Amino acid sequence: MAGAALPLGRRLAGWARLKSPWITVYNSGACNACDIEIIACLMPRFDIERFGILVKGSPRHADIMIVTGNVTLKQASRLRRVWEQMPEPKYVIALGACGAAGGVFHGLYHVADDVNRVIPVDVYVAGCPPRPDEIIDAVVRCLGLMKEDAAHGGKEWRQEKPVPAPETGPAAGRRAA
Amino acid sequence: MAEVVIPIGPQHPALKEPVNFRIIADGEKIVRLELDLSYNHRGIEKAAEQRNFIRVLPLLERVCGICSHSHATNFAKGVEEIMALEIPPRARYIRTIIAELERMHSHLLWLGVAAHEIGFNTLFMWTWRDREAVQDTLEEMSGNRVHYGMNEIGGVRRDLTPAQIQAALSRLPVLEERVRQYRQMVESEETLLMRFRGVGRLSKEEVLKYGAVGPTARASGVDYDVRKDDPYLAYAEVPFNVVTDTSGDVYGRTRVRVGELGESLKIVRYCLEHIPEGPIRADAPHTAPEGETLSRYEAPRGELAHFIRTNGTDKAERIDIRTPTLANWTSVAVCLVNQNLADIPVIVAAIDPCLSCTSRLTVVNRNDGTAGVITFDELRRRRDRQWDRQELR
Amino acid sequence: MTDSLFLLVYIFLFPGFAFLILYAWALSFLDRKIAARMQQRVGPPFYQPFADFIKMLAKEVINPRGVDWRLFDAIPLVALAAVMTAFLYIPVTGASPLAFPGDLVVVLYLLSLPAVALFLLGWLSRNIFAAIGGVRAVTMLFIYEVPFFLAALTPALMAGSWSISDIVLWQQKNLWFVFLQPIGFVVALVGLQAKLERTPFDIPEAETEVIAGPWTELTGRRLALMDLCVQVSLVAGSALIVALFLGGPALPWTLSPPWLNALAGFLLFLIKTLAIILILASIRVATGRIRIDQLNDIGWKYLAGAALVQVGIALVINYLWVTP
Amino acid sequence: MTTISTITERLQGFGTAEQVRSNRVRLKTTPDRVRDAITVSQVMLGCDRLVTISALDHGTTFELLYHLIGPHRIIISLSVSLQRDHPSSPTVSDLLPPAGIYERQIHDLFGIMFPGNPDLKKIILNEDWPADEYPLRKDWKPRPESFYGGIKTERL
Repeated sequence: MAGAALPLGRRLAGWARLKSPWITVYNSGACNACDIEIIACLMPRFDIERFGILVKGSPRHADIMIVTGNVTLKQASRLRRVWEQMPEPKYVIALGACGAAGGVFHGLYHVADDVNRVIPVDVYVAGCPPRPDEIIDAVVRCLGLMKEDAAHGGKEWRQEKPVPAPETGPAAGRRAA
Repeated sequence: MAEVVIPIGPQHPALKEPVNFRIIADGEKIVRLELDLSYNHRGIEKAAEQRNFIRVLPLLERVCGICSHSHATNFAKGVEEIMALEIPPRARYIRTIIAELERMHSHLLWLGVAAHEIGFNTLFMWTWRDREAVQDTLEEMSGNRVHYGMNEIGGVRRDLTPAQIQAALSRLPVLEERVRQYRQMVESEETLLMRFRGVGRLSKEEVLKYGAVGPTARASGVDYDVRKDDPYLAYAEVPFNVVTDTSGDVYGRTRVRVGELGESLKIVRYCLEHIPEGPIRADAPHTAPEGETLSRYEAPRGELAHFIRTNGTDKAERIDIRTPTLANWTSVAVCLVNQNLADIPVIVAAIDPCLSCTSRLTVVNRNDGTAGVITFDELRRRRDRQWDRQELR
Repeated sequence: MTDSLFLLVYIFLFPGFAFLILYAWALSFLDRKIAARMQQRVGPPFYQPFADFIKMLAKEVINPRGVDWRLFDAIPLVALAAVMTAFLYIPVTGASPLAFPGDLVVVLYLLSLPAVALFLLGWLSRNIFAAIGGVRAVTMLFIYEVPFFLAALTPALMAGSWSISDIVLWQQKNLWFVFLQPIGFVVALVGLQAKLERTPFDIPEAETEVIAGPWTELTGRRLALMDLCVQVSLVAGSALIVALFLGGPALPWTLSPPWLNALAGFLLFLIKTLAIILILASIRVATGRIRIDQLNDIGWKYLAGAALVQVGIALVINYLWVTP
Repeated sequence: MTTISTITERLQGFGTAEQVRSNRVRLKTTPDRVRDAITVSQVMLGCDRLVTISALDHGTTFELLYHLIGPHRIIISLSVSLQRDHPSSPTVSDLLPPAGIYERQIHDLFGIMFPGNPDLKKIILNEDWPADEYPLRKDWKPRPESFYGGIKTERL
């Protein structure tokens, strides 16, 4: 295990990261179902706080962003920007069939289908919508990724090619300026 | 005094779904409000014209995750009406049971979210705990927690076994007890009353003028309820009351919803006990004759209207969806004016906005507070980046 | 020599900074756990506040555009330092060695610094939500500070001293102030809840209204320090109330070896602060958030009124019973 | 007492009215008479509430349907046919405030003008959605060289 060679500070930080993943939810045009299932995770039955997971309103405080649903064209640039506001190290979970490929909305004129077109996705979750236990499982898998990344010293080892920023239109360009 | 423009959304903790308000506030008072709901526009209506009825049903179910059964049932009901197809009584009862369970889960969800909006997380947790019991029942009956997939043209896809009916009936007493508790809690909890009473008041005349629907309208004493007005499914045979309130504020809307929880429980119990035997689906043709219908349905949030025009093929010529939230936005813009900044989440939540429903199509609406007349100003270039924006003027 | 060594140990190890931070984490864990149990949830594991703190320290620090990053770095530190200093004057095992006549005023002043720090952070963030949250924080400060000060004033009036350690000594000789001044105790508890910005007074950081208020733009170590500051305030505030109203760590009789006396006092301190936390957590769980104008009403009409009545009663008791 | 037959009778003056369902009357009228028909429905027939405005594309014409309902729970559907080139119909948002919302969305998706509506700006679609493209028209296809919503995807 490469972790043993790391200095104590890094190991401590790695441990803390696994024990306190804070998530923020971004609805990029979903039908709500994924969102209510995420909220259902907070409930007494599932209670994700026992894993140290908190849902935070500000992306500045979050470690993991859960993107629910297909990305509508209007949300694409906003999603990218909110993602850029998150501090490193950050991870993205795309929820549901829509997050993976657009689901039933695949091919509609106002939908960009895959979340990965806009921001790099670390974990996909299947289901329409995924059950709360599957969402928790996805966060745990994401924690596994974090652990491996910490051992490799970064996320680059599992990325074949970096995800390019989406080509933005004239209006989006104006806004950014 | 300087007015501050506060952009809320598209991503904001008070909103579980994307929407953008620009609140123009003077101190903590709201002067004006501008709305943009287009973030969820996916183009479902266009897609619904290009897919056949069988494929449209799951698509419409995913218009909204909370009232999925409403959209699918309403569409199936409309197409069946055009086809002049009578669905078997058992199918009607099963649809009614699912519909009322959906109303219960939606109202419990709303109660929790409204409590969360005022920071009352304990009530939030408790209602959602009880919502799980409803979800379990739905899951047992349909196999899914959220998108039930129960409907097809001509009936339902799954039958209820006696064991399922027994299991559902055994869960009802606990829920009835809890609903009684919630009613007590809503009427006596001090901070809840402080935040809900007198907030976002709409008079009966305003409700009629601005066309609010559902619990928002019923809280002001307007007893529009499609289940009674134009009975569909099994509602003509089931005894139930339309719950109304006279206060017209958020507190009234809360009481109406809690009251409807009790009525829904009664309906579910009646339907489970009186469900007729027989087949669960009728043979439906693949194509519908030329025709049109305005299919209406009382969704948890209010009256849902589908205008369906068919042209003799297996696809619809046009499906126009008018969701309850869209009808309610006009009244929200009215009752937000002159309210406190801190009350925005409560008032907006009080209509139970379902934005993914609404913004298949998008609306910006703005209100001139003093005159009380809706005027549409120029839509300025939106500033969407909420995080580092502050505008004084 | 031994004296300065003792002081160093007192300030940095026990019951100073090291103990304070550990106890702050423990209390904030308990707070969350109690709330979770009341909401029928399991709640976080015991190391949660510590893990959160370490994780936030290790996160990237983002400087929002146009923000003075030096100030942004300094303010959380100042707020944390103020609260930690305040704790040093509060008796934990026995009278504080740093005590001086009038340290109550210093403690009260230092404890109100975090609210000012939050206001500055919100104002500097160049973010509309942070600015609104900051303004709300400072508005609230004006509302709850008066009743809180008045409530803290009454024990001092009766004990005839502005030193917290003296107040504790007075209670050791006579009677706990919670029995003499129940109204003041309640006002102080409510004031503390508002000071710590917990429900129903979490108006500046109301998630559904202003995202995270002044906290919105904080990242990495700034967030960690500010979070720690609030947790330490929780300890310092409840310790202050314990000292003022519940007799602090003082025992009614003196045990023979001094260390045993100190240990017993320390245990008493732990038990009493835990009781305060239990009350505060229950208030947090059982209420919703009120609006700032409603807080204004409550604060000035009822809290300040009750505190004034308490001061009056204290003066009468003083005249009839204490002075002669 | 307003019954379905009195409504049908009363509306005959504005075009051909017929009862299409037990609780629905359908009136075929023209754009210049639609405001009068709505006023009559509101004032004399008690239909003070707008359910929705539906728009349809028939290829050569557009059709607008105003669905009104009142305390008697009878729906009046006023159907208006519009020419495809320069489709326009006078606004009813001053008579029925909720109509403002529906008119705006129909304007965005079908390109139908509502003269008199004080603000018919682009609202449903993104700010950079190309002008003169109305996605719900039957003949609309996305053009690959256009930007839709600030993003260009290879599919479009």
